[in-house]
Amino acid sequence: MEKKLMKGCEAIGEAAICAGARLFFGYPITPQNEIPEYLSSRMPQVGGTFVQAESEVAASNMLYGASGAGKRVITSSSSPGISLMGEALSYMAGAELPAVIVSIMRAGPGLGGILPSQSDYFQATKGGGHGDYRVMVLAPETVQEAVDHTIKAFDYADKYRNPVIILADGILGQMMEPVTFPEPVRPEDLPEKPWATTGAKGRERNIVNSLYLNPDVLEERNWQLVKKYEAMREDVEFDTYHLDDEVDVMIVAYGTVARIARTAVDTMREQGMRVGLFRPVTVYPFPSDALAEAADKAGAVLTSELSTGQMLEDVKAAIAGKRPVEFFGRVGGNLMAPEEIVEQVTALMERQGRSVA
Amino acid sequence: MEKKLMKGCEAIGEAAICAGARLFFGYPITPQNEIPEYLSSRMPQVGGTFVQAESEVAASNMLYGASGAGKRVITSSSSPGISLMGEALSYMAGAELPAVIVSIMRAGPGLGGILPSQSDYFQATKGGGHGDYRVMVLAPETVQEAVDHTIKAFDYADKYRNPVIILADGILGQMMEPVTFPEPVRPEDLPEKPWATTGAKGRERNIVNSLYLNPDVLEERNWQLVKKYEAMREDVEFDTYHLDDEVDVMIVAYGTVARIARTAVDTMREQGMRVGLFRPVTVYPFPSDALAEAADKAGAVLTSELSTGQMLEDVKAAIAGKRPVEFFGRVGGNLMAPEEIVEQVTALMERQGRSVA
Amino acid sequence: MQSEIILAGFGGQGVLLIGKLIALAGMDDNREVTWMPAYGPEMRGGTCNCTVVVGDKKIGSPISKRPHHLIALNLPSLDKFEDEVRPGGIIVTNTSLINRRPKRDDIKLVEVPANAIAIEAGSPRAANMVALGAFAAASGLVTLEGLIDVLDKNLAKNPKLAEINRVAVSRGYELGRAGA
Amino acid sequence: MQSEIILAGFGGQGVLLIGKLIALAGMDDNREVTWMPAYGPEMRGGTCNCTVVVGDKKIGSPISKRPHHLIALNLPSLDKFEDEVRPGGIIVTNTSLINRRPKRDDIKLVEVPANAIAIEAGSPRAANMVALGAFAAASGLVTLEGLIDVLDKNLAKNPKLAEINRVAVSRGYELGRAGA
Repeated sequence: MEKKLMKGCEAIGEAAICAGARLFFGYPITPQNEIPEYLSSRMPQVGGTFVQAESEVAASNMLYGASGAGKRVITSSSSPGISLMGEALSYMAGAELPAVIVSIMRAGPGLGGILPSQSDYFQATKGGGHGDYRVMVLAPETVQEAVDHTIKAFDYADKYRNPVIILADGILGQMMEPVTFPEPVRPEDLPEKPWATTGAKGRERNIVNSLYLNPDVLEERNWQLVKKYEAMREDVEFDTYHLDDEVDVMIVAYGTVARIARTAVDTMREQGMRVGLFRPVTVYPFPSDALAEAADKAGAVLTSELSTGQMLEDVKAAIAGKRPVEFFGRVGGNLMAPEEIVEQVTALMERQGRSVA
Repeated sequence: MEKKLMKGCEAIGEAAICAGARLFFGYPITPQNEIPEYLSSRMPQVGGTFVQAESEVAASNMLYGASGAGKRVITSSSSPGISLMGEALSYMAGAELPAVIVSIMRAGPGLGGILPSQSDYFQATKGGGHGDYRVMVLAPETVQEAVDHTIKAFDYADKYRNPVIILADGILGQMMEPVTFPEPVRPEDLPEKPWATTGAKGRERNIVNSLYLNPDVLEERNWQLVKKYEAMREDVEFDTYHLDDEVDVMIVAYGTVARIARTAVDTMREQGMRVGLFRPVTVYPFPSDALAEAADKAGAVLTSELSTGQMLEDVKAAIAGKRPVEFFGRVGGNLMAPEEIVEQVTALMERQGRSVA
Repeated sequence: MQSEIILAGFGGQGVLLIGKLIALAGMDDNREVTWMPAYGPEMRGGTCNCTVVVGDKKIGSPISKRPHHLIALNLPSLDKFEDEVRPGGIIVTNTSLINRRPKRDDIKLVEVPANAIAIEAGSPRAANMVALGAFAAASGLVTLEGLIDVLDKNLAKNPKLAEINRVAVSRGYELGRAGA
Repeated sequence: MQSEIILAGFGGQGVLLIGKLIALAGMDDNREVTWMPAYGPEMRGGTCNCTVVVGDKKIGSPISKRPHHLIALNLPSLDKFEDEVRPGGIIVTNTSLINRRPKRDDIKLVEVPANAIAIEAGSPRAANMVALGAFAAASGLVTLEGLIDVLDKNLAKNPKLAEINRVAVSRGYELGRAGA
């Protein structure tokens, strides 16, 4: 397979094609415009359709409609735009429709800024929309992973009949790295979706809906959805770095921050410090069990994010008071340097009364 | 003060008038239509304005505009409608604009049903919109409290320059109970808002915005907002019932479920069971410290909600593994009967090896 | 002591109103009260009901799966709620529209030909008031004076209707007392 | 061993392109590479920069506050990044547009009149290629052949431009080797 040097955004676009998606609906917003830009020229080349909708609300409802018709569909946006998709996301989850949503986070709240951020973690993992729904959330840290996750996202979306979010930031979107793509799937070779509204010729009509006025029926559906969300645990993913043996501090970070933390770990390991990294790859389902297990071998935990402390809540929940969990965040579009993480870990070790080698 | 028998929705509407709000923007959705219905006739009587917007997106942005002009403003909606307000909520938090949003939860996800629910707890407390913002969330359980909370919500919104959500369900909205109202505030007697865009005659112009392209400036603002959210803890509210002495099981519930749980506690107390109730009144800020303290005197904790387990995460976080925390939820629009809570508590006590008197 | 009452009939029979009158009379009596209408899918098909709770301490659930009492203005209401009434409770049935007796023998039955009496009182629409009066007498939960007082306040602008309702609720009260 | 290089100039000078060529040559050499453009407010005011990282193991941060090397095509770029370069690193300056020497004396300085040489090579727009060649020679991070190879691949459709760039990068390479 040929290696290409590609921008994250464009690689995500190509990966969607590769996964057999032929429909993109979206509305422009920095810093993810390279995705619609790429697909606006690429979709027609493969017989697909690119629609710039009149708003993110419209784009997300087009997603609902096209998904209901059984097609692999994708949209992408950034923070304010994703907020406008909250209602449709809940509707898709309620109607059990597969769809892929690429959320390239920028600094908030409000208009905020256009620089990288991870402050839409709550929105993605706890549900920006209403109701008891969850979406699977994949958080790639490299362009290759962005490609792999996008392809997987379509598979997971179909497997679970549920929206899947790719959660990344402007760094991953703008960065170029070498990538390879698997053999593309032809849309016509994808498994059939017997539930889709494809024109009810010769069969019972299918209904795609999320309205259940009978509370007993809706309650039953709600608990079925919970079972589905729990089943997603079988696809939980995480990554560890220097966590085979006991460590004094375990850093927990995802996406871009995990990369920075890895550099910091290298620096500290060179200095003889016992430090490792736990990286959630799926942030919903969150790798709570694996994290709790890893924490058993750590003196303390440092959660580092580009937010004021969102994943932190899931980390604390997983560790359930068994280890001290501290936090280091940079926000507003600023990134932490590896050196800052080294400083934080050193300070934490000193507070814990551990000697810094 | 004269006692009136009023529906929750209408009482909330009257309370808004009482607090000096003269602007309502909204879009109809069951089961909260009695709020706009009431205010559509009541607002003109007090020289106010009622606008039925073309959508919830529009209504929430009208809220932003009118709040920026320094007025006390209110909207109300139910689950799908609140989802459509996520972007504007984040913008208001980012621009530090006060506003009151009444969220009368219905069963979800998607269209779901119109019956009572508490499944938008995450959306309200973790932020349905993007970015590191928080809104204060008050969860009344009686019509009188709905009145008091609505009035307080305007005060908190102004105090913190932040949106405040009244989080309730169709039971509270539809139920009638006796209420009294305090002396109404005249809008012209409210403290001035020196930051508002009221026409810059004879002063520097004010700017209401959430855009900060310089990451250092935005980061500084983000941390200032965090301080503000932390300061909200001084207004944290909760309620306890039969928790003065040690209990075998402490129930945690809010809103309508807290009422049902109180009936269950009465039943169990009559049977000699050592059971009490902890009711968060503000669900953001969440009364974590008080709850943790109360848990110290409890054998186990049962969280009960009309959701598949949302407040549960905050309860677990507060208790941090020190006590077993179990869950009992009903969803889809169904309520639990007090007898079901009794059953759940009894089973929990047996699992904990405590004798049921 | 807390009393939970379900009031049920078809839409237009005025069960929500008589529920509200009980709540108002209870409120005037300085008791705790809640009034909760069924809404949502239950409202469909023309049936209509509400739950009123009257008590001496803060009321928990405003709805009840085990009400103490039932006022059933039509047959589907009796069919739906009969089994839920607690033993010893009162069931008021409107015999003008209900052609069977409750199967329960552990309740106190108050049968009133509410529509017939309402017509005598001056309006067929006052059947709900007859049932209300009968329930008040049989339960002692609210007084006739209390009910007439809230009726007068609520219908101050329509003295003619107030008079019809006064007569209807009083006739119902007599029947309820006699049946007790 | 990992090298972090900041390439900076004003918009239109082609720093993003020469960054990409280093990354491509590194990739062809089976090394780990990242290319990261500055975006957002940094892009304003006509300055433009990117960070390229080339290494032998998985690359952490794709941006660097302590780059090993700097290629500065104009004065504001030198002003902005000079202090960040690690001791012992290379700073390539375009003396056609930069009228001062770096203040640092703990770095390896490679001065090239990039614009002048580019004009000689056939196009004033090839100044970036001259700087690229000089950097390659001074750092040894990528080979001249590797660069020419990726240039040819990238400009296969425009052989004339490819030729100009080949000349420019080669002239830069000679200068960089001489300066080393």
